[in-house]
Amino acid sequence: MKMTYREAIRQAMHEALAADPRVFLMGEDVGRYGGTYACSKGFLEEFGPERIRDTPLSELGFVGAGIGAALGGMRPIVEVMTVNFSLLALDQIVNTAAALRHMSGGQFSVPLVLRMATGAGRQLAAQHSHSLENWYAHIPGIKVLAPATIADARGMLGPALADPDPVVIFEHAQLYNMEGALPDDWRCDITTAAQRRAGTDISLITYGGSLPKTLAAAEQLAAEGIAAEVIDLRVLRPLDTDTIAASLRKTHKAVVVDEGWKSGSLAAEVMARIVEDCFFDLDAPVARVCSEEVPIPYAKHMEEAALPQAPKIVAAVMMVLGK
Amino acid sequence: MKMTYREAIRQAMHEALAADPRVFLMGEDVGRYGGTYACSKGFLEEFGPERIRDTPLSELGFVGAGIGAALGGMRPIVEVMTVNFSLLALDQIVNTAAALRHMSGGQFSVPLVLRMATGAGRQLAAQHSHSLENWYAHIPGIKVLAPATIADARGMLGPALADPDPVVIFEHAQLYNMEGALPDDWRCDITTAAQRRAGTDISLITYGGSLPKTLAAAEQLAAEGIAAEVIDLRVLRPLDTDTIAASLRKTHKAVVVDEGWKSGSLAAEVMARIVEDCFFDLDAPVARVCSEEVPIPYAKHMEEAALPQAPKIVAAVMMVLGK
Amino acid sequence: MPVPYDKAFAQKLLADMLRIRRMEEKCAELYGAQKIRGFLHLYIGEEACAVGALHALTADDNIVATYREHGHALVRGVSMNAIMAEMFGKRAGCSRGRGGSMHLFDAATRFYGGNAIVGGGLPLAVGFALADKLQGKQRVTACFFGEGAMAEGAFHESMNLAALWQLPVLFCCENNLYAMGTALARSEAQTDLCAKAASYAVPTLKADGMDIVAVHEAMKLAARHVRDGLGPFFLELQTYRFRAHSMFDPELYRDKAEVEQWKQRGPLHTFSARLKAEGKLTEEEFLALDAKANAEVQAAVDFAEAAAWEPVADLLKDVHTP
Amino acid sequence: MPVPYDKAFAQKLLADMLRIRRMEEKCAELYGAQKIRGFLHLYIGEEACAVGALHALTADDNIVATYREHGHALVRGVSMNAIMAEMFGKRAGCSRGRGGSMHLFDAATRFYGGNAIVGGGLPLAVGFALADKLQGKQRVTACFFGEGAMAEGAFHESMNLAALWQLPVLFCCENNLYAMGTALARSEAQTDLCAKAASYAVPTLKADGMDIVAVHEAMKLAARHVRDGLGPFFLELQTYRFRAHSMFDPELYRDKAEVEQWKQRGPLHTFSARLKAEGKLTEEEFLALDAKANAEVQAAVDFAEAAAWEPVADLLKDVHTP
Ligand SMILES: Cc1ncc(C[n+]2csc(CCOP(=O)(O)OP(=O)(O)O)c2C)c(N)n1
Ligand SMILES: Cc1ncc(C[n+]2csc(CCOP(=O)(O)OP(=O)(O)O)c2C)c(N)n1
Ligand SMILES: [Mg+2]
Ligand SMILES: [Mg+2]
Repeated sequence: MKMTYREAIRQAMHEALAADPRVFLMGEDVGRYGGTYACSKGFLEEFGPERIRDTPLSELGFVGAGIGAALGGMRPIVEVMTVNFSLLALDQIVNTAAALRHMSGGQFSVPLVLRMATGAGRQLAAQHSHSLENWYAHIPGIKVLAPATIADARGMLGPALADPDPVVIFEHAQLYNMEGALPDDWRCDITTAAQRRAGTDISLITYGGSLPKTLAAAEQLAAEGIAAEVIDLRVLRPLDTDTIAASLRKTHKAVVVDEGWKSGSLAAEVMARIVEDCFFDLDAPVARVCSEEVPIPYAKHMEEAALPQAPKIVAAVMMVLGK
Repeated sequence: MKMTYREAIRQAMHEALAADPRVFLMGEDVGRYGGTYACSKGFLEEFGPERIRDTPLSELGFVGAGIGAALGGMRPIVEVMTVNFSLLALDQIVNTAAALRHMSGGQFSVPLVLRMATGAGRQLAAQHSHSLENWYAHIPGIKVLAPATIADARGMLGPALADPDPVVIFEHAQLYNMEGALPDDWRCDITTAAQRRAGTDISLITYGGSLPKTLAAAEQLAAEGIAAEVIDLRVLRPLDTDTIAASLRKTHKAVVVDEGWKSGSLAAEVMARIVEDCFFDLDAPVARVCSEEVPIPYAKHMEEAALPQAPKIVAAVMMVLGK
Repeated sequence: MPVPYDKAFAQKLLADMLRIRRMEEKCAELYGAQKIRGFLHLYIGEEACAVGALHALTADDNIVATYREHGHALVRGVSMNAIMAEMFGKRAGCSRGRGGSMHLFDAATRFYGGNAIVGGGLPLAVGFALADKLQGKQRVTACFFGEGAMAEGAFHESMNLAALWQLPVLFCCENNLYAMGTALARSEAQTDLCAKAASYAVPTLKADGMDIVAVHEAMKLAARHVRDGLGPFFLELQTYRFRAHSMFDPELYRDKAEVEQWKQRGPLHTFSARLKAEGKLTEEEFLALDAKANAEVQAAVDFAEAAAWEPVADLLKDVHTP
Repeated sequence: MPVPYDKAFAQKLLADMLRIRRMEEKCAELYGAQKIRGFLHLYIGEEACAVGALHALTADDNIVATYREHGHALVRGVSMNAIMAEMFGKRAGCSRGRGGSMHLFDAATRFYGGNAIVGGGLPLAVGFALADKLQGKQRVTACFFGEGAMAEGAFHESMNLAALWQLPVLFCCENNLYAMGTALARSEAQTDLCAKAASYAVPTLKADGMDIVAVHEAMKLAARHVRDGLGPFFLELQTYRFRAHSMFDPELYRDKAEVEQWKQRGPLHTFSARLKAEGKLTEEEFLALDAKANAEVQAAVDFAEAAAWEPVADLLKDVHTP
């Protein structure tokens, strides 16, 4: 069945809301507006305002309320419109959601799902284009997911809601309109990375909105006779180092692609894991393609220059291969 | 002259306040209380309540006000008691302080200095023990400093205030009571890393509160005939990759020590830089000693186990050296 | 009540509203043509607020606004050319193409954005006022924000700081009844925004934001209070946006009838009707003003079209001060 | 006004205040002896608040507190052994030694901490109440916080959410006049906290937090309102801490004389004097209660001393749910 990423997210939420009365959706404009990215269109009419709860502009407050509601027996899906606004809620996420179980000596779990759009590419400029996945991936006590395919958009929410601990789902804003076939076996785990393309010459490791660009680069490389393997991390915390290492043991070379700014990126963490686990398998330095270290500019050509793009990935591969 | 790290910070602020009427200090309990870490004791009496400004508990508000005051011609030193509470202010730091110059096309600079205590080790448990330096080091548009010596505590504030852009200074809470001699030449730059101990067998790269532990480890290693070089990053953004590379070209091996949680740590970034710049100089995989991936526990033995310690550093060195 | 202004000033107010309206109508068109991208938040319907308010300030005052700030920038004195070029993403834009519609900035007119985080401008305004107070300057910092922002913690902390320290901030809430699709009553337990603001021990005033005279008079009073060193002031302008929140908004949350009703009170036609009735405007004069606005818009579009792109090599420029 | 309680209940209130007082005096001593480390925020002087308030709630209600929560935990029913062991960092502690003084938690008594970020507990309380409302439970969630927290954005957002959604939250502000070294008048433009809270369209009440009868009666009223489904309530308890903010505080910001004046109104001696005057307490009974409290404290210390340390091998336990 063909559908958009948006529709896959919508179906996943619909299924959860229909199946479990403890599940409810809360966030800015999830109800009457239909969701900023239209992921909850029609839900208000179907599930009512108690379960499809429009919130005031109060990110800290309603994320914290989601944590409390989770502790109180519900299974909230809290939508923070975008990662940009989640900065206002980080205290509740880091200091309460992630820490509570541990600091209470294991008494309380926080079964909260936080969804947020992430990423740049739509000319929304410096304050609306962040990719802070690595900040979240740094926090013990939460799990961090990045669905990059229709199947993962459809499949990840279920296990996230079933998880007794907080799960953060990053939906890349440029993927919502992506269309593709939903496979029959869309059900998935939220623990492993996935090979999206097999190859033997080099491993391209990426996630989220950079997956389509990386696949495009792999396609171009194939035309030049280079067989790139593409690994989609899918789960950003905890990282599935085994899948990365297995790929590296085959290809002995890697380029990491990550829309985060280069310094302190998730790409750096992947490189560190490779150094720790596969140093002696490496035939060349691992390279990374990240965003340039600049607040994302508005102008289209400048924004494009700031972000990872297929040609940059191809160039990085060529450099690693010494071509 | 012998003095504490606290006293060095105090003298640096005192000098700045006395020298420049545009400088003022603002934060929770900087005035009547004398500063949470007593860094501004006596300032209120000397400089008055306009320039030593106690704020309400409003981290987002007063950090934002500091940005506005900087734009308005002042040179604010804003003290956010600890990095833990700075989570509440991140939006203003990331979306305004760091982005403003760029998103206004270069019209406005934000000459703001943000000081905050960081780190664990005093049994303050999960919500009061963060080391989020790498989050800050990820943000283009700001500079990030980590004074780890008496000289840097004394010397870094001046150039930070002279910098036209936002500078964040992390003072490790365990260092305030550290005593040492203030060298005559305490004036320093805020651009380079520093070699704190010369050695030829391995480079230990660290910063902030982990420096004393790393130096202790180097001392123990020396007793076993291993000459470890210790590099203090000092400046966490932008990283001085040259100094790191120069050390690696000599030692060919490295251990990075960082109190941040391992995944997504600044240590990962340092490892990535080493891979990018010195891959062919490496004789062994780079290792890292970071905090365990757990909210910091209260109990002393558990907290100690969670944090980097000299014996762990020594063990990591032995592993890298294959001993 | 007759319009208490002479013909010249009255027509100036009308002209500025027309300039905003025509500029934004063109922006909407250019958005369709993909000349302008990203988010575009139109101010159409709310023009009396920016025009009435900003004409009550002096050139030395500071302005802090939101992402719905084209009108404020223009009335403040940023050239339409520079605004349009900014929306095109050109180097000649007032933020050199780095900011776009949501981030208009202009040092020359003390126009400090262009802030796209809801509530994000408020702490900044407090800081400007603090700097002025510390430097003994008699300046007003006017901070514009929507009623939606009042639910944010940033509003609370900023109001308290300004009131506690008696800072010269003029908080100007443009209450257009919706925050995206969220009606005021679904975002605030206390929908009387002045009552809410008064709880910080700050004087408040409400004015009809569709009536430029009411706005201007209220703003004069508010600015005088602030400039006289009497501390912050909270002004609520009751207004309405005629268009969608942004170009992506399907407007499911409000009735067409409600929009039509508000359009009856549109600031342009009501004010020009009043001026005509009072003999301060003829139809010819109106048409001339409108033609002038349209010509300015066309010139701005031509300017923006012709303007150069910033070279990609400059990407990393202005992350730091050179 | 005579104490409106029978002898047994009156003595129970007194006994609980004594238990807190003696426990905390011992904690201060143990801090000096380095048995307890980290931050230790004593409640001494404020005991009437927790005791009066918590006795107005039922076992099914939720409690959310701050880092100054030893008293609340104890009165709520967490055993002194478990509290003391927690402060020692032992495995038998109510948070298994992971939390320490600032993070007492107890699922059995619905005691949800132990939150050390000022204002951090408030959104959580809103969430509990939301869950209860969604599940049709008639439960009160009582959230304790200091007056300093009221300057935080978290307070504002939480009050608004609770009021907007008419949630069963009882906001209980322990106004001890200082936030660390910052006096109320230097943190709030509006120092009448009830006036501030009322701006969210929430009913409010002030009570003398040094008078346990006043506290208990006010809390009963507040709890009834919330339990009856009439929405949130804001209760201000006017109190004072006799000790330093934490063990690091040199107390430069207040006069010794001020502290001495407040001590005159100390909840323990004023309440026991009242009971004695009314014939509800004899000196012998008082001494017996005190002895009992001291014995409980000694037993708790012995328990904590003897308790085992958690093995370091368990460090990573309970980061995630197994
Ligand atoms: C902190 C934050 N949260 C959410 C958004 C997304 N957003 C942009 S505008 C808006 C509505 C703001 O409404 P209001 O303050 O009333 O201003 P208006 O758009 O009506 O002028 C929202 C939710 C944002 N930009 N910032
Ligand atoms: C967000 C945050 N900022 C600062 C602190 C440091 N701090 C701990 S307690 C405190 C004072 C709080 O005062 P109040 O809310 O009145 O409670 P009290 O201590 O008087 O009971 C401060 C500033 C903190 N824990 N959290
Ligand atoms: Mg609005
Ligand atoms: Mg207090």
